[in-house]
Amino acid sequence: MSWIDLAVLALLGAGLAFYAAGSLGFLRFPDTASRLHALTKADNLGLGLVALAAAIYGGSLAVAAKIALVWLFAVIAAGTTSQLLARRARLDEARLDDADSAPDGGLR
Amino acid sequence: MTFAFDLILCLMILGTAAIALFVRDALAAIAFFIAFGNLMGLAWLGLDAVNVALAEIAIGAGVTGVLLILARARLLALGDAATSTGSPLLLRLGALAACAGFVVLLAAAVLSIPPESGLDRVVAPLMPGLGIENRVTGVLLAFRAYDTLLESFVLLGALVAVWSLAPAGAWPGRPADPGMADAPMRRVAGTFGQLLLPVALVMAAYLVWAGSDLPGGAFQAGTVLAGGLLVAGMGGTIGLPSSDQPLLRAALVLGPVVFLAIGLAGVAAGGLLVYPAGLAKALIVTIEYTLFLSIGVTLALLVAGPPMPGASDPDPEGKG
Amino acid sequence: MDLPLPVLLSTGHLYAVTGAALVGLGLYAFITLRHPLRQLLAVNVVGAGIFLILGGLGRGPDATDPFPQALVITGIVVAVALTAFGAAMIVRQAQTRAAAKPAADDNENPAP
Amino acid sequence: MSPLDLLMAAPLGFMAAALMLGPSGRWLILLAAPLMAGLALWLALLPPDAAYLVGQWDLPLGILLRADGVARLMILATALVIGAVGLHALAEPPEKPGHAAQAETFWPLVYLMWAGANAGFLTTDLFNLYVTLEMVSLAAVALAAMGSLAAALRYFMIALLGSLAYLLGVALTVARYDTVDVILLAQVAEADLATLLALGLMTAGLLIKAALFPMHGWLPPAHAAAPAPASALLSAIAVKLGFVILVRLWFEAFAAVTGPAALHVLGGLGAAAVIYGSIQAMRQDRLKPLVAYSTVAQVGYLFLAFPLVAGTVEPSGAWAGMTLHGVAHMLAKAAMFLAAGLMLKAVAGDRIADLGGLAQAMPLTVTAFGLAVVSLMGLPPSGGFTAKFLLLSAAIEQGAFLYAGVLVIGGLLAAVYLFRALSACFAPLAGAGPDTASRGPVTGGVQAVAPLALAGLAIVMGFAGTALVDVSAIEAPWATPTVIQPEAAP
Repeated sequence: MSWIDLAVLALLGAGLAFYAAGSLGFLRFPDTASRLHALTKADNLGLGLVALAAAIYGGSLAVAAKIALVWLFAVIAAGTTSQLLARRARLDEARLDDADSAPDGGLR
Repeated sequence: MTFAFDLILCLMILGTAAIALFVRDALAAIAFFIAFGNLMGLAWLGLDAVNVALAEIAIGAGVTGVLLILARARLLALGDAATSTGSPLLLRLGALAACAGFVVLLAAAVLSIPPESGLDRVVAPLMPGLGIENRVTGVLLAFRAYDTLLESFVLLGALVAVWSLAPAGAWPGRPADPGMADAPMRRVAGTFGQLLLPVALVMAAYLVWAGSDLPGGAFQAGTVLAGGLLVAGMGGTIGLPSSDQPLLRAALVLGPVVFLAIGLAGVAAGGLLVYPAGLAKALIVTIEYTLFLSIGVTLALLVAGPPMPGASDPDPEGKG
Repeated sequence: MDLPLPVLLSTGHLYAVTGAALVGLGLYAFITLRHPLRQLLAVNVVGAGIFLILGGLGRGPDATDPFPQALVITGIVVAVALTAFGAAMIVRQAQTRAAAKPAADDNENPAP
Repeated sequence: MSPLDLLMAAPLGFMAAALMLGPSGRWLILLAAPLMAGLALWLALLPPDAAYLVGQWDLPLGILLRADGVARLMILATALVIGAVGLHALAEPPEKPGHAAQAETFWPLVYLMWAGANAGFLTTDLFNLYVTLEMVSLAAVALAAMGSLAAALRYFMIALLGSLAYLLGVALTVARYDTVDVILLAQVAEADLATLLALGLMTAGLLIKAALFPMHGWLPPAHAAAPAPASALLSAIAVKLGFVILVRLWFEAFAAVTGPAALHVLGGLGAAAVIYGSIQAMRQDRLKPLVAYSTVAQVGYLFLAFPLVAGTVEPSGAWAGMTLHGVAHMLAKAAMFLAAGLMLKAVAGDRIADLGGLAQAMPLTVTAFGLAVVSLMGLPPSGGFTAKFLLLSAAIEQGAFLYAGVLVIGGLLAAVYLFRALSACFAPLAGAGPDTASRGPVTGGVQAVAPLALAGLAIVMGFAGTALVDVSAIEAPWATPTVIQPEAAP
């Protein structure tokens, strides 16, 4: 096993650990904001590590550049959706505070 | 990939499918359906069918998922939560027995057929004549181009069918705005849309080009374009077009009509959809580029739904 | 760590049998579910199962047949076209029902 | 150029053109109707072995288009029906009042159905047939939705299930034989589990599309509620494609696999459909459901013919009877739905009892209805008579007296329910109701001529009997062991 293989394995392992931590937080945290916190922070890092591992494993600059692009857009998309989710959660909470019996409207 | 991986994947596919089908809440069902679609994409990768994996994830999970979420949201606005309600026990037992028996029969039939890539041997020697490498593209746009031609009109016809549902007084008009109602959310989505739309266009164009030799093609690329258009539409980056805009209509029919015209022009070379020697790749790429544009716009409008009354848009720019 | 199972079941058969199970699962859901949107979802699961049968049985020892792959892509596009139309009809039906709630539903009566 | 491709390409071109032209796209039918009729006639006159491979790609990979007798007759009838229905719809708007979207989208949908039907009748490829089936079903559901969304949604769901069953059968066939071509399958098909299951699934799916009893449940509400031109297309075209694919499956691709028992199941269902549909039609007191249930009964004859075709070594009579019945039903039923639409509009009601006095007020339309009745009942000298006569003689010849009995009883029952509707038109106007004024003579525009022409053609068919029997035998699977011998792939 070469040093490159070892590095790939280490990066993959670390990435998966962050994913696992993120998922655990998503399941265990009490409210939307902290769940998002767990997901975005841990998963972005996890994805980055896995992408890095894949880029090294791919072994060419072109592949690495493509993977970097994929990672970049995944991060931007994740950031956008968590913004939207957080906003939605705040709106829902505000509405629930206003009236206890507010019906659920729109995309939860 | 190892057999253990395939086995776990298959079990996960069945599990997500079961949850998607039987969970009470409609949104959870759709979320699991999207997860199911993505796992199906992995299954296609496991089968070494990258073209199908792209199509399944983009169309089967992506577009279908957005469609269902939007439909569910519109139903919910009318007070219909689309929750699954139980049917009579007798019906369920009968259906269970019938379906279980059917699965056993079907599985027995499936297992009686040895898996083999029989037609690959027929396709492979024909590929050099086309000048492209991707065999699936070869089947879709040469050997079975007739199916694909008709299918492009099915997609167009589905949009016409959706449009026919427009209520009285809404025609010609715009679909109901699928965008975010809340201003800050709209801004966030809008910024993302401004970034995504040009990238989606470049990405889609690349997918078509790559589709000649690598996995990809008009349908996968069209879906990427549709995704970009939809995200941009949700953020208000582009306005939804009115159904009677000539430019829009032209964008919709362009791909199918170019395909049909090239097919008929083949008559000069010997018959319907015959590509003259040496021109095959050029013609296939021409068809794919026009088709991808039309597919993208059609899919986006299919998701948006029929024109609705009072669905006027703040910034009516055309698209397409 | 390959299991000895591949001797009993090839990869192609594994996916094809999974497809068969999906067909059955979707069919059961189609029969027992009442809401048309959920039935539409069930139909999509059945479709995915059929495609998996096609793909699995086209999986040779060293290549996957491009012919069923192309059929599957065609099938996926047809499926999304029909799903879009079906979803639009379901929403429109709910809208007409909601609009006509006080009066009789004019869509229930045949056109004169 | 050959009509084999133009018959598919021209309607698709018209569909795109109609979309580009918007509301004025409706006028395209003035060009399309004669053009398509000409192409269909050209097809009918082609040499018997007219066929070609799309893109010159050999089987098993490619797709073969072939003009056999069934295709020639069905395409000609399709051209006549859609042409007449289109001209009728030009004069008599098909949409609900105020539904501009329906008025505009009606036309592209009609062209889509036209292209799908023609392509489906011509192809010998089972997967290609799936795509054409979806073209026709999609257009059919959308047209039905113009009348009743609820009925159309029900139709849609059940048709989707039928499509999937058919697709699953095709998938098994591809995997088992590495081909989906009817002609190649005929040479290699064996009666093993996968094949039988595939045939069963495809048959079940197509029986739904063809609305054979007991899978007919979706048809009466959808056909009865749709606007008259749409009902005419649904009953005449949409149902027939499923039937033609079944003919391809049972008498060609899997002829070696099907046994007499299975054929008698289809024949038995057909016989049950004749009786059940007729009884239901008698129980209706509204006109359009009556006509729709008559379709359920008439579809039964098509399948009643299956064991008769298979039960003899010289099936040309039964075969022609089956094919001509399909054609005569297309013409007569389209005429009947168009006439019924005009009659119900004139009386502003939907009950048979409302029809009083119409014979004086709109003689052309009532004549069209009457001629359609003659053909549907199978009275001489109509196309329906020729078809039923051929089927009846085949049944008697084979000693299949049960089927012969159903043929006779079905005709009698049709007489009962159709005459009830017809005689209501001749009844004196019941009282001087407020709508008496609206029963003034209707000007005999295109809308009145179209059903009359179709019904007239259904009658005239009876005089062209032998010629049509000859056409129906072209390239029939039993006639020659297929003239086209596709080369084995390299």
